[in-house]
Amino acid sequence: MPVTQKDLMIKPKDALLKGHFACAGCGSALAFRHAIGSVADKAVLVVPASCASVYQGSGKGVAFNVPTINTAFAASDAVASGISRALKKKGKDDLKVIVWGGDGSAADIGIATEIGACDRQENILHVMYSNNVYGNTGGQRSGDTMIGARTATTPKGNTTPRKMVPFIMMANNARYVATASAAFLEDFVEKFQKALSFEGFKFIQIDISCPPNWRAESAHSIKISRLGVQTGIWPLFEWDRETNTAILSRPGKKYGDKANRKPISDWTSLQGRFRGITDEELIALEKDTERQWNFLRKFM
Amino acid sequence: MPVTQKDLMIKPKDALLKGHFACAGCGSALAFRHAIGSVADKAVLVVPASCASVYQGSGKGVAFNVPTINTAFAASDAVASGISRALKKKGKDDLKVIVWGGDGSAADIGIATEIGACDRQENILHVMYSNNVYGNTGGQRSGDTMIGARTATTPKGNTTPRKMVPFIMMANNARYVATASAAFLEDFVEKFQKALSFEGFKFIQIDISCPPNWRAESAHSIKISRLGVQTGIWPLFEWDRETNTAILSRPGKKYGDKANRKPISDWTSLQGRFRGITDEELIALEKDTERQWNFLRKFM
Amino acid sequence: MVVKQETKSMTGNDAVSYAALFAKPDVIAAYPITPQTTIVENLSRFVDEGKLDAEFIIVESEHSALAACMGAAWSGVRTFTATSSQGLLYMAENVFWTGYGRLPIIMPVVNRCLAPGWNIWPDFQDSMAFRDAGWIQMYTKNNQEVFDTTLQAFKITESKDIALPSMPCLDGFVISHTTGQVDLPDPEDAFEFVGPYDDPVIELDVENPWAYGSMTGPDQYSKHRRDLMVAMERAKKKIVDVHKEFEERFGRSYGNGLVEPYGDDEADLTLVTLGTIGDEAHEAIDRLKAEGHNVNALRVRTFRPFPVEDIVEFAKKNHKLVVIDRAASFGHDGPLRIEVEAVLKRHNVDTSVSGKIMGLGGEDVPYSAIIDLVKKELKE
Amino acid sequence: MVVKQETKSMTGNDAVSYAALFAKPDVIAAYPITPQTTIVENLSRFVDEGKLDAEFIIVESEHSALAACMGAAWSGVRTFTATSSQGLLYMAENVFWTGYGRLPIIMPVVNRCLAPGWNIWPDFQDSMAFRDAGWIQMYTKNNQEVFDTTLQAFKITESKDIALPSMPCLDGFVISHTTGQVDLPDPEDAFEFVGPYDDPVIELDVENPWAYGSMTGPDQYSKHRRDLMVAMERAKKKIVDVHKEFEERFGRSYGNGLVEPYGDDEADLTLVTLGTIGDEAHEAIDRLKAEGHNVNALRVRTFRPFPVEDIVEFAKKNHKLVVIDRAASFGHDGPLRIEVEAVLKRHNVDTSVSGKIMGLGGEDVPYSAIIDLVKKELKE
Amino acid sequence: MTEGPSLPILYPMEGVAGKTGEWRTFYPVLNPDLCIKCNICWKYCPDHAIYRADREKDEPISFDYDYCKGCGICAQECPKGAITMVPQGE
Amino acid sequence: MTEGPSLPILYPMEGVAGKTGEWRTFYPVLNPDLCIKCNICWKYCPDHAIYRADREKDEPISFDYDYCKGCGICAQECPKGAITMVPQGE
Amino acid sequence: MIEIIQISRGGSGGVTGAKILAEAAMYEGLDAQAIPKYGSERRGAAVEAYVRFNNAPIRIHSPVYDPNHAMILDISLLDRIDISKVDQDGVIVINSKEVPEELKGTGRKVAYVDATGISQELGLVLSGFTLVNMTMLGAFVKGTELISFENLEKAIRNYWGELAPKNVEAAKRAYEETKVVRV
Amino acid sequence: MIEIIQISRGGSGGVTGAKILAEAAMYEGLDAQAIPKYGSERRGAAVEAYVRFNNAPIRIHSPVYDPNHAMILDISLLDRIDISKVDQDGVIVINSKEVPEELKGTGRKVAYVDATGISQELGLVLSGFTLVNMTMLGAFVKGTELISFENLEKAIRNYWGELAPKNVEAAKRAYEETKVVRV
Ligand SMILES: Cc1ncc(C[n+]2csc(CCOP(=O)(O)OP(=O)(O)O)c2C)c(N)n1
Ligand SMILES: Cc1ncc(C[n+]2csc(CCOP(=O)(O)OP(=O)(O)O)c2C)c(N)n1
Ligand code: SF4
Ligand code: SF4
Ligand code: SF4
Ligand code: SF4
Ligand code: SF4
Ligand code: SF4
Ligand SMILES: [Mg+2]
Ligand SMILES: [Mg+2]
Repeated sequence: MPVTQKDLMIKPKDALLKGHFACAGCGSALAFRHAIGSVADKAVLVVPASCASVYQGSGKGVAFNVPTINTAFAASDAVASGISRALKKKGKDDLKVIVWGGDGSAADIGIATEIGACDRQENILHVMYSNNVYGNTGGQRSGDTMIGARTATTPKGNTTPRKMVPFIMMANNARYVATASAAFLEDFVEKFQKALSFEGFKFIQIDISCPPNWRAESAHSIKISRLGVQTGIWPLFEWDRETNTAILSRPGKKYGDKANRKPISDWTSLQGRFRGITDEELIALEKDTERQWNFLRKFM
Repeated sequence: MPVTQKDLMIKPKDALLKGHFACAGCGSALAFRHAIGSVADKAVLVVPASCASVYQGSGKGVAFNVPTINTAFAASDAVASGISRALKKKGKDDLKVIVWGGDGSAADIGIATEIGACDRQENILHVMYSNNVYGNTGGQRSGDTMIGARTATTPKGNTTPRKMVPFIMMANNARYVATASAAFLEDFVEKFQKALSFEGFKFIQIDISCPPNWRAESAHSIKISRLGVQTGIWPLFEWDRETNTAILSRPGKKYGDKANRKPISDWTSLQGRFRGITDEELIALEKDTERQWNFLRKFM
Repeated sequence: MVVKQETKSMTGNDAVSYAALFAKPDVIAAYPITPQTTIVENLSRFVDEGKLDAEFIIVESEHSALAACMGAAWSGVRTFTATSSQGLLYMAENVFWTGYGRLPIIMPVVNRCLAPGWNIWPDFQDSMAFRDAGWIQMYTKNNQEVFDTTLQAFKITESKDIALPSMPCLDGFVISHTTGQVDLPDPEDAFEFVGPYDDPVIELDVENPWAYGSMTGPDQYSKHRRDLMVAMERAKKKIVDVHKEFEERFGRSYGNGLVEPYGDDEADLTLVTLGTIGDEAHEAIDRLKAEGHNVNALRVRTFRPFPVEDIVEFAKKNHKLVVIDRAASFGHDGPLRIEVEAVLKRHNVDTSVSGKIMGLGGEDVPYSAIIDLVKKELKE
Repeated sequence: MVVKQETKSMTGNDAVSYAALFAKPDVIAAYPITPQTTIVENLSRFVDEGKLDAEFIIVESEHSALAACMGAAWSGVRTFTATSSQGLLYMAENVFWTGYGRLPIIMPVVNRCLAPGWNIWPDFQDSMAFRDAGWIQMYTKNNQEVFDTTLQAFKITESKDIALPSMPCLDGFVISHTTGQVDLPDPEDAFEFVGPYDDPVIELDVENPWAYGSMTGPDQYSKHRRDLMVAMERAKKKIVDVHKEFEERFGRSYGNGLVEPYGDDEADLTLVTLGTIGDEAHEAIDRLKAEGHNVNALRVRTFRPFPVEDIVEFAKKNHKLVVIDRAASFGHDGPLRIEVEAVLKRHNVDTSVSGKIMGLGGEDVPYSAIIDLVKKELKE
Repeated sequence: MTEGPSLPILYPMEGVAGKTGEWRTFYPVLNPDLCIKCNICWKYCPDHAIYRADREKDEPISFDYDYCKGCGICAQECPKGAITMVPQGE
Repeated sequence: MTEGPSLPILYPMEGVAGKTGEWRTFYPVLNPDLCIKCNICWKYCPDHAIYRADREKDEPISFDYDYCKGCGICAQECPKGAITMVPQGE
Repeated sequence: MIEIIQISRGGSGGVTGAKILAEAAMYEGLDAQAIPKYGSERRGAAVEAYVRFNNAPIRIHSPVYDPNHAMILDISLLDRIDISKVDQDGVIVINSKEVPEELKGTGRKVAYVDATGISQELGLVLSGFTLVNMTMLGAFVKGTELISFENLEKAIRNYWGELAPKNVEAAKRAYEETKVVRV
Repeated sequence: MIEIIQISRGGSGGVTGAKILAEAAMYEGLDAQAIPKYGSERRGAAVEAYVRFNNAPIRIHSPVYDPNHAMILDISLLDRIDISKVDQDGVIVINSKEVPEELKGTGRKVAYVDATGISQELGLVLSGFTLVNMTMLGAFVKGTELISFENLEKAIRNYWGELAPKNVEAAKRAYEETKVVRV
């Protein structure tokens, strides 16, 4: 059942308390607020090293209003597995064990742990919020950084293609895989709820804007995310093991057709991290984006 | 150009010297002999903890007649990256850096390292020989263990689906991905040579029989591998990033059609590890096999 | 009154497995590595056969093995794992996390040396590398002791006033794969000794949420570490108490649980040891005494917390300590020797100390080698 | 004759980066972690801007960072990486592998405490956990020293008669992120000092294949370890020599390179320290002396190999050592204190030793706290 | 229940980062006449700093200036341009 | 060149596991009359223990019994049934 | 030894300012140190930094507890600093059009300038944040007279390279417009 | 203390045999130990194992260097054992139809039996390997008289459970057919 903006307002309690440590305009905090908020009476969070370990707060208290376990960078999905099994043993499997982490853990250092949990079909949901960069440590390239992005470790522009974790999870036989965008929160929360309705390992990657690391106006946070979808940079889809079929999601459907897309430069031009991007880089970025669509199309 | 049995005989030097430590009938040693033998004057080997670290020998000398670096279990692809870069820096990039390891490193503990190297498009070839089990430590379940297999850690039969590393590498944008079988050595060596002709990260998984851990007659080693292909358990294919298309390989082509396949029980019945497999397990195994084919078909 | 027990023949790893079985952990996660493997295999068999009602998580690495146990520990259930050597190193980050985070996890370490070259034989280089990590470490001398110690470990570790993970250590192969006799209590008696884990050190709760391990400033941080230091101090007494309770119930003891003296109170030379070398030293001492030499021994059973007072007391009564280390802190000396020297210095004990590093990478340390060492030291 | 140098204002991490730049490594692989991050960023900038002709590998974890360097080291080229805290733990297996495998890698560790809770501030718990790992460890007191030490490390580590990896240590933030002055030589002079890496410790060769790190029995294994122990002993002299050569060329020194004494030869109380606390202690001592107290200090610059003889010599001339540790071996005491006590005991030095663990998790250790400690100790 | 160890645990509270309204350089101002009470601004505020509009009661949105960080998303996303960002102190 | 450290290095040699022919319980015996010199057995021997047949010279295959582990693959795979596995000692 | 505490808002360049000030002191022939206080600083959140100058090597690594001078880059942060800890003879350098009410009657030496105004006029604005760091350095050297403007300028030029002119200009204008008063 | 060395080929069950022997000794009221010598053992390769019995707790953990008795499960391995190290009064228990040539004239006590034959007759064959381990235990207790057949049987039954009968039978037959001679 589609989630409407109205449904977003119905939630058990605020999961993210006011006055948290996220930067102004943080898309990750926004996504957290709605998704975790929608299951805040049943959620158990596992958070690897990331901005989420910072924006939850420190010292005095935390802004996360649900049980939260902070883990080592590569440990989350295994910790979540242990929690899920322990809850099962205790007959508390109505609780939802959710990993909330960045692209660094999901795409890089923690991917073996994640694939392992997926392989075992652990009953957890991994939400990878991606700012395409190691945000917490100041913006170094991650496996999810796209071609052309200037990061602290690729000052002249990243040259390697984007690691598409959702595809890896599809190949790895996850129960459910979806992508989402902070600009389309209803769609995200719908997928989030749907994922939680399945037994097994579920994975959602949400594209969120990160004003400081993208060197963007915080006010453009949502606009950039929306353009990410509209330019085709970020395909919105769901894939289900049972059907082995990828379905484009309503807000992103028309961008499956290249003709409907806005030029990628609409998206890059709002972000300082793409300042100075060359034409060749832009072409390479477009090519890599097309590569992703081509992979996806195989499942459509 | 297809490799014939005759081509197998043309090789610079013996890569695997006689009197090595592999068990009688080991498919991994056999595959090594031909593949590495075909580039033995240019190969640099990186070997993670596995049977290959044992069958090379110990104490007095080694049976591997090429430079070999034994690494920690999860370290191979990163070590290979370092070697490849150093060779590049020294202008020796004609050498072929090859990771030769088992399913344990490739599918489990080392998969993040491997995906990382693939993401960076390091110029290396990873050959994962799979006996579907942690052979060296006595036969515990690995991520590549199939449903129904009795292993030391799944004495009543493994229940989780097989982790298909080749699919993960396709999803991860490797330069070239292929599967092979010890029963079809010409096909394997052809793919091996082809892989080495590409720049970037290449991946081949070869199905090899492991008599002790499969509780099988050593004499049946090749027969079982062949049946693996003929029953459809092990699809033989190549996938290339440029085409994003999977092509079934000649020796396995007809088994793409289920009608041509032998019953899976022909294959299981030769292996003690499947002794006592129930009908339900067999059905689940068939279903998981079909799942793999379905994934693959998306790319055909 | 000592309960009924049956003598069984089994390997050290079997003994560990039985202790775990009897303690009824709720969640087990482990990853195979020689020579720990058979523990994992035994436990998966127990679970598969329905002998043990536990969740068994077949993880993809040791980092995840311990992480999964940590997840279970945070959920307030009893957890168990085991590892060795490279596996212990591969989980290093979580080993420290568990210790500093006070998670009550029991993890026997089957001691094996560290690569390269690959070598599956025993020394203590692996567990010694974690002597700062906030874990209780007990080194055992034989199959019986490793069973007893693992059982005791649950009780010590899970006490809320201790809340320190435990690492019972057993020499790879020498204990793990060697068949010997173990007096096995009835599972019920063993479980009664351990007790249920019903007052968890920590337990997540959706009704009363908290966040664990968020960013911490120096103040809070050092408060936690001071508490850890103090808990280690308290653990000494706890180990002694649990050991005594164990003795009352099962009739076996190892010195006071911290150190095990052997031979006369006073001697010309005292061997200070860890692990099976301690057992072998007893053999050496008996033979040396038969030859008229006046020697005794002190086996350090508990290495963390380090039994400073017991070592000092024993040393005071003696004249010369000879420490045998089965590990080296490269660029200095054997860790046991260094720490023994330190405590004697600290407490102004005159007794001299010398030492030798033996048995690295599985080099055999027969009693004859110990006898030779003693004779050489007696001459000096 | 001392070469021309220019004083520049930079952070400690910048200083490390310049030392690496000047040594011209061929392969660099690193993974970001606060507070090491800016080193990685500087180096990727140098490479991207063409200032440094190196392969820079942006790995996906620290385990792989060191692994990639190991691969490069096996290929016979100069390699460099850096890490900190959790990152160091995450690469633990390879840290031991590198040390025991004698791979000449330079890896500054920007000291930061260990989780949980998350805390990015300095203590030495991270590098101390690797004191058995076969690495040379040198702790530095300021930006200048970390530059100098990193440069020296290449020369020491890559000597074929040493072949031990080096871990220059710098207090996180306190050095790494603090701007201070560094006298920077010309790149050519610096490179001339280090020299090219043209007689590699090891280099793979398709013409003459060998296998590295295959299965090894106890005999061969312990032979390698004994050689490692001996190389550590030799490294002491090497460190002194390279330090002297450095002094001749660049005009700077830190004691003899192993320990740096401060103040009079003899005093009522000697502070023994590591890292920036050593610098702060000098400040404290001057103030205490101004108040009429007779105190001096010994900063242990090289912790591995442990400068036994130098400490013993200095201690002999003094009456009371007070060791300040910025790490704890939980269940015993501070590692520096333990080792100092041990060597005094070993060498029958009467000088008394006491100690205090301070500054965990970034707790500030101002000179005033050191003064308080000294005054308290002087009363006792 | 015995007393437990000193654990690195924190409890939920509002304002862990203080009154984050202080971080602002611009602050959002509503023109209630333009507001159609669609609550889109509410939806997109990462800081929970907007009180929902209520169409039934004809109440427009309002801001929680204690915590609004002034990111400007609400102004950017408001379909009616009902929110303006004003420099702090003006 | 200075002398280097003691490194865990081994060099290639034949027979690292000794004469592995000792491991056999059965040994392969060729019936040369049946052999068509296709070398399939040679190809599949994991132990390199078969000397290739040479069709030109009309030489059939032969075995290197020093290293043949007696796995029986050659006998199993020979298309002509030209190889028989015989219990060791018979 | 001169010890300075600086407080600013994340995003306004305070940490860079402290660094440049240390470099300027170096040109003055002093040993100098700049210590940023890291934490979970965010754009807009308060950030402290410390600077020390000395004519002998500095061996102190602690934060500054008892500063000689204070620099306040944002007037709203005035109450975040315990002015009573600042040396009675020190200068309080503040970004303000006038002497802040809170300081009046304290007997303090105050150097104030409308750094925000100057920076904005010069277009020193990044993502909504006015970069007052260089501007305030001008005010600082004027107020304290510890460092010559030339050396400050040298440090600014060295750091900013091509972007130097605007930044030097900002410092220069502040240097000229800063009013130093005992209040 | 009685110390035994056993040599066998990987795949023939030697390690299990040593374990069961130790258990049998336990039933005899002795403290007993069985030490397999692990390495890169492979099916068919030589594998050593050691067994100790004692009437006091065994505190020795080393391999057996100077055995009282030797057990050779495969006659081709006879030359792998240094017979001179075996106690002169000990028994050499060997799987052989007759006294091996090499032992003749050594003055040794030899217990020999065609264990391979017995095992094969009973179908104790696994993947081409004849399992002579239980059979040889029968020969051992007969030859050395250290352990009663009853206790051996108990240990075999305990280990093999449902599969016990054949294995007991093998040991029994060997017990009966073993010839003990001084050669
Ligand atoms: C083993 C280890 N290595 C490195 C770090 C340092 N570290 C902490 S968070 C982080 C980056 C996180 O990036 P991402 O997962 O994308 O989350 P984000 O910060 O962008 O939200 C890094 C490198 C660490 N904590 N542990
Ligand atoms: C960190 C670490 N964990 C565990 C081990 C033990 N170990 C060595 S090889 C191996 C299994 C290897 O399995 P696989 O990769 O499938 O190779 P195979 O032995 O089957 O050839 C294991 C678990 C190790 N060496 N290092
Ligand atoms: S750095 Fe980016 S992802 Fe992290 S809190 Fe700030 S805006 Fe959010
Ligand atoms: S265990 Fe299997 S894979 Fe390993 S050497 Fe033996 S046959 Fe080969
Ligand atoms: S988005 Fe605009 S119109 Fe809609 S509720 Fe907010 S202020 Fe009103
Ligand atoms: S400016 Fe940003 S933080 Fe403030 S109310 Fe608008 S969206 Fe929320
Ligand atoms: S496979 Fe058979 S026919 Fe072919 S060469 Fe070998 S023995 Fe001859
Ligand atoms: S039996 Fe096996 S090892 Fe021997 S020759 Fe035939 S294939 Fe080779
Ligand atoms: Mg990120
Ligand atoms: Mg395998």
